[in-house]
Amino acid sequence: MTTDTAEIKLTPKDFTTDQEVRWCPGCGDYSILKQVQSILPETGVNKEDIVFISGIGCSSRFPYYMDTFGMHSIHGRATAVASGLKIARPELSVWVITGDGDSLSIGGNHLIHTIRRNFNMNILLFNNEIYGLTKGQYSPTSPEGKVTKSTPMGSLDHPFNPMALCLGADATFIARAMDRDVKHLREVLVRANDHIGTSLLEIYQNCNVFNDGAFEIYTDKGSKKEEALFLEEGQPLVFGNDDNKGILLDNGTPKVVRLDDGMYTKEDLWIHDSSDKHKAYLLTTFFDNPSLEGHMPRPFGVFYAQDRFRYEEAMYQQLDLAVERKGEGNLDKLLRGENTWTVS
Amino acid sequence: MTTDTAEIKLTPKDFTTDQEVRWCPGCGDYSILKQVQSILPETGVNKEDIVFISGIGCSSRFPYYMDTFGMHSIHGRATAVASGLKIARPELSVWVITGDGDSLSIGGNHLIHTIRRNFNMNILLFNNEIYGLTKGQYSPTSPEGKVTKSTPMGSLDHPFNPMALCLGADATFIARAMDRDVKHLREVLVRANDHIGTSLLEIYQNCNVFNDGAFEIYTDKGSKKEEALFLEEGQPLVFGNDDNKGILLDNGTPKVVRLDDGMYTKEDLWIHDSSDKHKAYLLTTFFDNPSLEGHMPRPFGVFYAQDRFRYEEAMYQQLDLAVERKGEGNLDKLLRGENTWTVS
Amino acid sequence: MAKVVEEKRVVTIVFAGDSGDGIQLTGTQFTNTSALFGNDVSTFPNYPAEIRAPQGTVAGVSGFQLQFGSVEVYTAGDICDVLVAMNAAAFKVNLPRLKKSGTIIINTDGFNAKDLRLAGYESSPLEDKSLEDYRTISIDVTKLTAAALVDSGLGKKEVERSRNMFVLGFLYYMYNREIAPTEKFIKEKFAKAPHLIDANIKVLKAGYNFGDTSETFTSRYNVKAAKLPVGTYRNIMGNQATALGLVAASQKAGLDLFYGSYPITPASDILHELSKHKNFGVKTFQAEDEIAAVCSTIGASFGGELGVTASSGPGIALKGEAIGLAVMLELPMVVINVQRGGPSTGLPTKTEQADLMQAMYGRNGEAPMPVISASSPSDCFDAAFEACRIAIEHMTPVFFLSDGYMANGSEPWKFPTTDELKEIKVVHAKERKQDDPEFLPYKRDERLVREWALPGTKGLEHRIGGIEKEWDTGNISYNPENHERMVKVRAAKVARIADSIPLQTIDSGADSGKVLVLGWGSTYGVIKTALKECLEEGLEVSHAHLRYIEPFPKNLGEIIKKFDKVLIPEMNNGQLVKIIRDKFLVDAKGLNKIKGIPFSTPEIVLAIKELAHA
Amino acid sequence: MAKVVEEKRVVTIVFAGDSGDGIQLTGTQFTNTSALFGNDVSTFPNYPAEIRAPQGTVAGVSGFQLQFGSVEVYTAGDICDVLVAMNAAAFKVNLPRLKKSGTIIINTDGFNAKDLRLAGYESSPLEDKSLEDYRTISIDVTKLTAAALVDSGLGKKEVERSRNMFVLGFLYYMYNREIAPTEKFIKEKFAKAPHLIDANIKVLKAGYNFGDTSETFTSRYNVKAAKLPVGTYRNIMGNQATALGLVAASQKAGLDLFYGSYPITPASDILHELSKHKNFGVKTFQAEDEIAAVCSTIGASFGGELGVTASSGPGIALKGEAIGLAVMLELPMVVINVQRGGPSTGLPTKTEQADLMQAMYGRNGEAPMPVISASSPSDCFDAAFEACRIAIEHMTPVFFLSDGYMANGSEPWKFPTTDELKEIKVVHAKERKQDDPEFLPYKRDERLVREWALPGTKGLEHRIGGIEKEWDTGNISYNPENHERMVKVRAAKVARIADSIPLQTIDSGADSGKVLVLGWGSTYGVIKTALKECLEEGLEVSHAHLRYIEPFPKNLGEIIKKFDKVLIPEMNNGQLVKIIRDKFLVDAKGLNKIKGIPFSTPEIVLAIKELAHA
Ligand SMILES: Cc1ncc(C[n+]2csc(CCOP(=O)(O)OP(=O)(O)O)c2C)c(N)n1
Ligand SMILES: Cc1ncc(C[n+]2csc(CCOP(=O)(O)OP(=O)(O)O)c2C)c(N)n1
Ligand code: SF4
Ligand code: SF4
Ligand SMILES: [Mg+2]
Ligand SMILES: [Mg+2]
Repeated sequence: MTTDTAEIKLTPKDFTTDQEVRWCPGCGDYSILKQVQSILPETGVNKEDIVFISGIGCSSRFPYYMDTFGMHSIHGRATAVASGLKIARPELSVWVITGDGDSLSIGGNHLIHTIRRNFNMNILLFNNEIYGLTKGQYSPTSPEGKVTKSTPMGSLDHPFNPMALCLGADATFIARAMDRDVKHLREVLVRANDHIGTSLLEIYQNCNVFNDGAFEIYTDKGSKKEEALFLEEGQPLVFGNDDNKGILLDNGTPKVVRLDDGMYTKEDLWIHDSSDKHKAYLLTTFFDNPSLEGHMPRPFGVFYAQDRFRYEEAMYQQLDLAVERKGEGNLDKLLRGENTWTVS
Repeated sequence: MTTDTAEIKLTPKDFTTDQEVRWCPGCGDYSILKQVQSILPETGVNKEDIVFISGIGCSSRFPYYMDTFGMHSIHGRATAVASGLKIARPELSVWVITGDGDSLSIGGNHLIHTIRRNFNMNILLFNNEIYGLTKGQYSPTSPEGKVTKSTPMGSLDHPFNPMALCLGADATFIARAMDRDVKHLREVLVRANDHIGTSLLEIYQNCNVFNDGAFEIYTDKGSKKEEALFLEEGQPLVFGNDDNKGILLDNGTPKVVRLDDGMYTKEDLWIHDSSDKHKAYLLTTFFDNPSLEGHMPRPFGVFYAQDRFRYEEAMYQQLDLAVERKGEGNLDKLLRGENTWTVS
Repeated sequence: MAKVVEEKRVVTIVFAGDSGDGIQLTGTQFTNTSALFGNDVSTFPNYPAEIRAPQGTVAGVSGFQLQFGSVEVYTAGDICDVLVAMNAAAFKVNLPRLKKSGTIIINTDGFNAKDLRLAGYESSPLEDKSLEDYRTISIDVTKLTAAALVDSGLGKKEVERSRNMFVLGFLYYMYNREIAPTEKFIKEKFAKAPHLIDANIKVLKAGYNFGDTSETFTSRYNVKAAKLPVGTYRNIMGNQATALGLVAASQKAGLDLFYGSYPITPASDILHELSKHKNFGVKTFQAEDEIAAVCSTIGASFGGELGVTASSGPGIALKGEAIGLAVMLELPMVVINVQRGGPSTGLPTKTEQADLMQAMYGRNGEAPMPVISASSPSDCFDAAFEACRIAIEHMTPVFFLSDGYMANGSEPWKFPTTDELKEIKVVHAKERKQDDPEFLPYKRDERLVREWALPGTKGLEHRIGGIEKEWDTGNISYNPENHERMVKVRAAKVARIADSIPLQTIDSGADSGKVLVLGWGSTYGVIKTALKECLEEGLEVSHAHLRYIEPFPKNLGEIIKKFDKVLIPEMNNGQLVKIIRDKFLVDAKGLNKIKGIPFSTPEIVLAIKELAHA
Repeated sequence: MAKVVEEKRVVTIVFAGDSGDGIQLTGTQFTNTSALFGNDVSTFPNYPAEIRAPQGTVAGVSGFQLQFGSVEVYTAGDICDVLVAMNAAAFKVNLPRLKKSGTIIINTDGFNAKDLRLAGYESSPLEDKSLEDYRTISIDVTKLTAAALVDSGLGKKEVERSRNMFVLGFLYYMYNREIAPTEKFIKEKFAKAPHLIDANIKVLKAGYNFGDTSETFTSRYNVKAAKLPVGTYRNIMGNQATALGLVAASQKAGLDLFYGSYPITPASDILHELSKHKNFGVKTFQAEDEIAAVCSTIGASFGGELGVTASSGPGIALKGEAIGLAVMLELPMVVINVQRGGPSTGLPTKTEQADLMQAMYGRNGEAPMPVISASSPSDCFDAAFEACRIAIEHMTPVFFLSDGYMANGSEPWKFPTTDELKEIKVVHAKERKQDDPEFLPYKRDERLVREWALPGTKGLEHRIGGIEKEWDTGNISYNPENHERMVKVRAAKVARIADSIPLQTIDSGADSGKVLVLGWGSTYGVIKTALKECLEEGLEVSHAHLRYIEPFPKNLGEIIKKFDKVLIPEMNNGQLVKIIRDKFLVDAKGLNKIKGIPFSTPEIVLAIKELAHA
């Protein structure tokens, strides 16, 4: 790791490679790429100390477009590769780029294990509710009944709720953002990066070729205010056109109330507190099918953030302790062992 | 499937094979085997319609001791094998036997996917918080700091909370039991079997060779009443010596109260309702290290049970619908296709 | 304008454009129409790995090559007669394929400054002297399409999307083809968007009429119907043929088909095709990964269905452990590998034959299983069917090898009727009554095959698993002698399949001679074509093509011995050649091409001559 | 009672009892003591797959065979001189290993009615005439142990657990051994339970004294120290030697060792051993499965550590896809396969050599990598070290093959000093300044090796991945010529390793002759022993043993050509033999044993003779 810190200030351009970006025109991946390139200079980390690891999928091409160290590994295994890298080189800034298929289908196991071990890395899960690269099969986040190439009569799978799954795996940081709200995306990216531990950021990403409009309801001006709930630390849960709705906890149960009929004011509402796991759980349950009457709005922002020991830090503590106890390893002593005899 | 129902009543003995049981003397697996053999006759299912599928591990030897159909598959994959079997033969009674390593380490992904798809099968997860068969390495349920063969200085992994993980994967039935309370185990086994959908039953199982006493606090007469909380449908959450403690919900937050100092009575307590997912979530959070001051008791029984469509049923509905729409498949028509020409 | 009509025996056209230009569809339509007309056809789609690779660039070029003729054709052609180039990049990539004096049909709108820059041209190649060697037909397709749709009310994007129909119409005119089949296709495709039906047909006709009226060229071509063997034909792609082969096998065996798979290029289309045939009782299960795909398939096989799982190289690697389990369980299962360029992720959309050794040996321990290979798109049907037959009748997992070339390529197929298909005999262990002798799950018949004992059958309760099994009983056994006996019997069981498969035949050439060209897989067509040329020149060369790689047909050794030399062309770095050398101790030579694209005829011819004269 | 002391050159003892009887410990102690005394030793532990298989049954028998001598011994012995049988089942299983007139030491308490029934005896074999051929020493070990501990206050269970010490003491007397090393061991083992120290030592001494005082036998035996090459020795087990080899390589290379693994028999002990050496900077990561194990290792290698992953066959199958990635990435990594009986779960606690083809070909596409094999417990050190050296110096994943026999077996090891170990040269790409030429991650040196470019190094930012890479730049490339070039260069890089490895030598016998016995892996000792016998008889036979299987030493072909016949003994159904036949077109013959147990000397001798006289 370069220690020389008197760096020239980097710009997003410094993170751009000479490789042509090969996503379909209009793909949501572009916007995410841009935001990541734009926040990195602000992190103050040197280019050479940043590594992007991805699996396979449209989204997983990402590292090729980042002028940092990078590995486009194999399908589903980015988190496992990143885990080893983080153990080897805890000082590096490690980012995992993965898709809903990559991380939740084939890579589901590595994801939940990485999360429980809480390596200090950022996982950006590009959720487009479809397999993009293989041309449009349903994914574990596709809704029930989804008609895709592999499910002409509709998908039979009850989908994962990624926030709930990760919380169930004892995540220390879970958050959601979307490709089309770039300001919010930037903010959440910065928070994910600031979190020490595994940050799991799900980003709703439009695949305009195979699943166009999957998240339109949250990104479209006409419906966004009613359907998307933006979580702000210490602020009440407010949403709706003209911020006319809020959510309060009625004896522990979330309830949507109106703020414009004089019954309730913002003071009555649930105040967002990302350190409260129980509230985070409740937020993960806001996952109804938006076509259902009386459904909850979908939350965006940081659901939960908790400080817990990182696997790699604990490992280095053990390594130090071992040296403290036994002294630096002496190879000759090790080879010789305890019981020898001599033939002369 | 045999349709002949005028069966002679089966007994536990009918489910015993001629294979010698090869667990260590004193292993908790014996007790579980016995209870399973004892409840099966009551299910009324014919022997030949029952299939036990396991992975690899001490626990996974189970099928060899059951005189039903069985497969001792490969490590971590029992749920995947069972999924295919269930699709092929939905009428069979399918049981998956798995260990904490088998299902939560190598098999974690198949477990959570099986759970979300909600195949109608029973998964018995023998949790001994250790790898038994490979002679004593830590598992994903071993507590932090656990000294094992592979972690002489203590494990660095933050363990899974299996109930929380499975709930996060949208399980429709989660429950916990233990090898040493056979009456309770029987009851929960029966409920797991009665549930239509994937029943996930975690069974605390003592590995007296590599992890003796891991659950002693819950099974030992001296501590059981204080440490184990038995969930009974429609009943208040009561525990403690002389049932002198209870748990109530204080504005949504669980709180332990005394019942013997006149402050609270049973009427004030949280009434167990396994159809309430939110309460089930709270129960999964009762997972503190029992050596901590003020920790919650560990719940046993059925945390949660919900009715949701089963993958295999939905598939057969589609198959029927396809026939309804297109008629029974006609191979000649299929081979001929739409556009043909003739050379003569 | 009236045009002269020239007769042609065979024509090779390559359609090329941007990935978004609908090239694959255009090519497929031309192919189907030609096939329906009675030509023999053979195709080679060649597209980038990206969904929409960067527009206008060389990397984004999508190509579809097609050979059609009034004689039998076995490859998509080596050198093209006609190049259709929708833009500068497509032109650049494909010009090398065009024969001198060939025809280039150019969409001039794809050669503006930006297109040229993206394609890496300094100046326009259209103004280049190098074009003098070719006949160039320049058309501003974009403008003409827009003109045809001026009243359609369609947006610019939609208009641009139908440009391919203009080109197609133009070529239909040029090659004297009917547009009716494509009209029908358009009507079905856009059934839910009638305005697009009208628009596309309008453009198709505009293209056709443009050919008729424009002065750009003077002759039309006629390629007569081919004298294929008498019968009724359809056009078929390899993956589709594979899917139909599986359905056919399940129907002939009277079993439901269970297809457990995880999407991967180029195997996914089998999943897509099968998922349409639920009315045949076909159950497709898109699993969470390849391991779950194969394991669920094993579960379904245990349950009594025809279990099939498919993937491509990397996914097959993941299945290795479970395939080993299937070997132990001795349950029927077909594992399909639609091979693509490797190693690792490799070249996902390109073809290769480099997973043969993986099929043979990619498992721990001694885990022999039959390996079957198809040799052309339509042959995928027969090979897939045969793989199923062997799996079921011999109670074993079977590898079926296809590859990207034949999977995506197409050709006319003289499809069989149900009655013409081989029977597949399913033997289920019978219910046991109280006093019947004990059921022995690993008791074998004279072919060393055990019985398939289905859950739900009274008295057959038994346990199987991956630990070594005791002879007959199937119980766990650590006995040393038993292990050796079981290892040997599993090998012998596979070896004995040789008793029930046809002897190897010579495809062309004499029974003995100087050079035997021994091939497998999708090199069939090109080897056959090369042989024709060599035989016409009087070379003493023959061609044998393997369907059965494990076990080999019993007479393969004899055949090989009758030739001085053996040449083994493979799209890999030499794999079958290793097996042949080991088995028969002959100094077989490999001819290896590892470029993600098929051999050309001259490459094979040259190698044959070199070896013949060495 | 004074006993006659007889001299013996070599003795083979098999300790056998129930899995709970502490047999492995007893055997290990006797081995270590004998080794410390100066004997050459070789061991073969053989235990059931179950943790505690059913007590008293044949399936539950645990055995530990040991050959020790005043001459060099290369195997654990074929036929035993002494059988120690703690119960009837152990007696039953092991009697066939005992030579006629051999000695049986019997714990009579293990032959009661229940024991006999569990072992499947109708009547006690002790009263059988068949025992007349042997010398039987019957001892009621249980009773005598209990008597020794009568005042210890220990419970019945604890008393029974120390019975093995009685037997050990007895044998120490019989073979004239010191009990001091075991006393020391007991003190360390029970450091936290002092009452057990006393008890165990008491019983050990009781056993020794019982030998001295009892009338049960009349002669003691003396096995002098062996004339091993001059030097300092320790006793070592294969897995332990492997672990030390890895640590040594990491130290010599100046890199931290990263060991990513998932437990599996018989590889887990490497993980256990390595996890003790954290003070060497060794990072052991018990991953969630084998795929995460290998992928985390790739991540660590990318980060600049010496990445090693290990498993046994089924786990290796799961790693195949990721190993292919490592081939593409051209990063150093060592993949260890401690082979066990296959296929599938197979015989987890038994030995086999059936994963060679998997190591060679168990990946999709053309994915060549070096394959290195060890040949004995102590040789695991050198082979593991060499595997690391090749991985690092040639920037490639390397397969290192061990097996259950050598992994659990032990022998004296003349361990090296740090200085005696080869250097391992690590070449890291250098930091790039502004005006330095662009960094090309896939630029190669004359050995075709690329540079290792570590994250954190300024100016080296680059991307690698599993899709085919462009020559030099490492960018994604779908170019056909480039692909072929890259496939060939990856193969050539591995082939060129032959330039840096030693030539093949003949281990025993002349440089040419009638029969070459070509071996690999743990068959080394038994082949060497067989050769000795054959050479003494004047047979024209030689033995060469392969460390390098891919690539072969450059002179292997020449060596082979100098012999009329080649015999390849393998504990599989014929794998190396395939490669040799393919490469050299010689009619090499396989000698195959697939029983989960090693060859015996007579088996090899017989095959040599048959081939020599064929
Ligand atoms: C082992 C393996 N299996 C399957 C594939 C094929 N494959 C590539 S990407 C992908 C899924 C892509 O979906 P997702 O992860 O959601 O990414 P997206 O393309 O939508 O960004 C699949 C199935 C592969 N490359 N490797
Ligand atoms: C692919 C593979 N990896 C590893 C193993 C070795 N192995 C067998 S069982 C087991 C873990 C056993 O632990 P658990 O599932 O908790 O079962 P238990 O023995 O404790 O009942 C392992 C790692 C294997 N058989 N196959
Ligand atoms: S297929 Fe979808 S996800 Fe992939 S690049 Fe195109 S728009 Fe983006
Ligand atoms: S090792 Fe543990 S889990 Fe395995 S059989 Fe023995 S006691 Fe039971
Ligand atoms: Mg996706
Ligand atoms: Mg366990």
